[in-house]
Amino acid sequence: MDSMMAFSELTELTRNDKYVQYELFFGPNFPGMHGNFGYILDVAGSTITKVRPNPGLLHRGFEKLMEQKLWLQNLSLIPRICVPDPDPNEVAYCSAVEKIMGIDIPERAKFIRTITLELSRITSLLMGMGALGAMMGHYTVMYRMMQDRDRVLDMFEWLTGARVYHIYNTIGGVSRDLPEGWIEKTEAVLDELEGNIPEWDKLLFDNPVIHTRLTGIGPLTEEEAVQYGIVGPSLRASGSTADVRKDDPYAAYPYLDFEIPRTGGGDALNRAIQVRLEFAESIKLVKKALHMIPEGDFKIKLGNSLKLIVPKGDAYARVESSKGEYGYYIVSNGGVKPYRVSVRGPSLPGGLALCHKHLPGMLIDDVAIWMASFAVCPPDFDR
Amino acid sequence: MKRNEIMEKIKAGFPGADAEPRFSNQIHAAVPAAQITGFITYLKQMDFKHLVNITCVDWIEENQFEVVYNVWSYEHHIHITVKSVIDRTKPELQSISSLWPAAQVYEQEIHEMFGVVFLGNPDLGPLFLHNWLDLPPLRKDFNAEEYSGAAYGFVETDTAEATCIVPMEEN
Amino acid sequence: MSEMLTVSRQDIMDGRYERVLDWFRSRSMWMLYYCTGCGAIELPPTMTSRFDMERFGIGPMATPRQADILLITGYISVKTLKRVVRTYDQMPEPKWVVGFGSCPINGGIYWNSYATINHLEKYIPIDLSIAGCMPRPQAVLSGLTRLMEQVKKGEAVGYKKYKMNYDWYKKNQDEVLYRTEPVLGGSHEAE
Amino acid sequence: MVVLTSLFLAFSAMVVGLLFMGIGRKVTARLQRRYGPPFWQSYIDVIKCFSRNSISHSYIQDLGSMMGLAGLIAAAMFVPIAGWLPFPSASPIIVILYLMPIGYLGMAMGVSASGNPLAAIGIGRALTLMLGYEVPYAILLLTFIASSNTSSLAVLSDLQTGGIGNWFAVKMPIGFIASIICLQAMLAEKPFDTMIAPAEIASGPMVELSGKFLGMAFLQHAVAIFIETGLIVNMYLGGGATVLSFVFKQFLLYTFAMAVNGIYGRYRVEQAVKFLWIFAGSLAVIQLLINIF
Repeated sequence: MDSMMAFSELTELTRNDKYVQYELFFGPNFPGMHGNFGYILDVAGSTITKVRPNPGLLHRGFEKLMEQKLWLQNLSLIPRICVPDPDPNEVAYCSAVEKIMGIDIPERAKFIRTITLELSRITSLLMGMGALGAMMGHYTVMYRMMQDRDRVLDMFEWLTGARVYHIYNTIGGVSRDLPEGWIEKTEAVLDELEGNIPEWDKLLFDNPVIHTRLTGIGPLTEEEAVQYGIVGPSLRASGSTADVRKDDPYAAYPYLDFEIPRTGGGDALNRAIQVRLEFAESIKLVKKALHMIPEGDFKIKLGNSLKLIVPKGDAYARVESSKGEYGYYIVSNGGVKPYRVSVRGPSLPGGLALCHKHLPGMLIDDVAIWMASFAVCPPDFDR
Repeated sequence: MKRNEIMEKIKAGFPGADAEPRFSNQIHAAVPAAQITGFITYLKQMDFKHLVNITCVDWIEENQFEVVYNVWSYEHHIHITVKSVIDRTKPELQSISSLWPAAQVYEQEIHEMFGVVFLGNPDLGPLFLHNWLDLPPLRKDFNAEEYSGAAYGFVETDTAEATCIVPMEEN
Repeated sequence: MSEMLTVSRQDIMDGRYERVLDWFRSRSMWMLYYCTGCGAIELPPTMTSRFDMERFGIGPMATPRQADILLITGYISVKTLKRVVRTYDQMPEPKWVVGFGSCPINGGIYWNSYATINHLEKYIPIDLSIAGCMPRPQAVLSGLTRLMEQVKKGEAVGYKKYKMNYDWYKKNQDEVLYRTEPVLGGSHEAE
Repeated sequence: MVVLTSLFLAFSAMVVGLLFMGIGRKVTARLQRRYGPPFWQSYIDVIKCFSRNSISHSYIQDLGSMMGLAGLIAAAMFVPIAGWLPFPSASPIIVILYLMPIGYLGMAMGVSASGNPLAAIGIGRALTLMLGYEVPYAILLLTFIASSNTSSLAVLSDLQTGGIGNWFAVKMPIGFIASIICLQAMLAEKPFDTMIAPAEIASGPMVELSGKFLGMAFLQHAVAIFIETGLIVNMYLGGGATVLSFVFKQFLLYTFAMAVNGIYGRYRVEQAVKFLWIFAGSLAVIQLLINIF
């Protein structure tokens, strides 16, 4: 910060001097960047003075593509919006459509949805924690967490047939029933993941180097977080208790008893610890839900999927993903295709708005950590 | 506050706003374009502090753009969808970027994707697209399939042609 | 000994000793750490403990200057294409390109999107494509070992192709990247 | 003859350094629960690097690369290997510590020629970190001069012959710990790898290096490993009766460094310097005070 102080004392003329200040492209082709996204930084010394986000490198025009496809065909498209955490997309889309259609899905489907959502959250949080470690050069924790994540992906593969893009939740329920023996095996995998948590604590969350590194990066009060639209674990790390699973319950969350861990403080260390606590809580939640799955149908029969017509109307449905509130605003004009689908990704406020507040004055050392701690996931705002 | 109280407050503050309850915890409010900034500010004062997103719907048959603001209250756990209709031929609306920093980005995106001009937004430059010269892509009269074929080549090439896409000069 | 002395640098680069060096090149391929699209999600599992790419000497590298392979992990939007071409030009030869999934081949699921290109072959040469959306780690590994074999035999010559047909590639790149007229003739209101 | 032995020493320093690098990668891999590359992977990497086209930004880059390698090889000449030196000298530590920065300065010159700001930042960090570890190292050196009245590595390793009890690592354990911390920083392993930091400055000095320059950087690192571990072996671990035992002790030190490398994140550069000055520095001062009084 000393260099920043000295810099602010310079005259306006010197501050605009290109020999003092240079442009640095942080991303898209940069190991510290999450996904394909870039910041153009004006840097003096190693202190950032100005930031210009450069999104759109992952822009695929999803919202247009969805208008060109049938209601059910879109299910193959939506998980691709957020790659590390695909299931919230499916559930949010399906529940928005179900809201317009005014249908209620069977209890069993609700529970299975909850389980896929939470397992997806577990994979994504593992990836997020690992990425945070990797941003500080702690590759061991990242490598091992990826290994753990693969265990969950194997369970997904058994259940849905795919490792990453599951296309499992569908309008009116889930597309197939739980396979035999899946519950027991999943429990065993979750036990294993839970058994590894002390190791993560030792390696990452209690590591003095990591503590030194994370303390004080990107401080955010609760009020600021709400004002900027930060959601999910980053908001809760600032002291809030807001969680879509509690505030606007969906799927089987109303039936489940779970706690939302709470830390205060709101710097990168708190956010990391918040993620770690939520990870443990998610494992517990899935274990509970696995025992509570009721018997019954897993899907409502909706007839010919090519002729599925959603009545005229619009709805907004939100889901708590690993990064926070994921929302779909869907408009139907009573046709076989959606009239308009708008996606609210959780990373946009952090990646494109909050960066203007936090990055100036920060050292370039901390940009990657800042991004990892806010779990900025470019595909969900590029779409 | 319960949903009814919020609805009453909305009606008291903005008689022009047409508010109706939807689903279990949502409110739908149609507001004239001229009042949109005032209305959203009013909602924000009523603890609707979380801007979920801003989006736009192109009703080409009615020749209208419908700008949609979604706000959520962490206090009341109520979601309000605010809709404001503007003319499609002269799409202009007051910006709310002074209320939330993220609103600036949403508006910039809508400007790029629909061509709606937000008066008072400091930056409406290109955000996602590279060197875009055509119609704003999310408008209904923009044909993405045709564009993709014309700009990047059709996918349906016959196999003989597809295998020798590169004119390899033998040396 | 006398034979050794006649070996010029050019001989080493292109001539009969190339095969020996090709073995070394195939056993030590560094890939660029650039995730252009969603296929990148299967790279961490491939790199990390479960599948462990480093067994084959394949590892991530930070900058284009150091890298041998450019992985095109998934769809390419026009904005990304500019960066990809830039990156490819920056890489020193010999260099290889691996296309991940169906999107670089023919646009994949985004074939009718206005923002993504459909055939990557038109803009930079691809040495190897791995099918799938997205390819599993096993497929990635099998693809990369195939590339190793090709490199060992000296068959992966995409970079030579690029050099020879540079004008054609450049024309295609410029057509997409530096467009001066609207494609569909639609007017764009200048704001 | 002296020329040939010097060349042989330079060559074997590279070979040993690269072997250590390969084994270090294997150690890291095992910590990460994977199989890891074969231990000869580093040789393949270096040969491949030299087989590629290189992009030189100016002749300064060629010159800087050569100077970096030459400076380090010159420093390696003064490290006694099991009492053997390529040419007779007192092998003073001060000379080694003076020659080693030439390597870094050469590298600084070479990579700055590329004009990439990230390379400049990386070099800035490397030199700042050098400031961090040279201070405790100088104090440690003072300890030897105060207690043994010599700064010659050959004499120091001679003093330790005759069993583990005579090793300075046993006699002055606090200083040994300080030197291990400094070694971690000299090798630029975590938590002190700020100068390469891929996530922050995309491998710092190496950002614009391609082909042979990268190969040269690898060789520099290999020689640096040889010198830095060799210094500690001579200073604290009794040198070594034979070449094999000398290399084995180096290997142990390097493996330990790689194991530590595997379980920590990285400090920011000012945090690293602070850590080195406060912890390693105070340990070194304590050892100095113990030795004087």
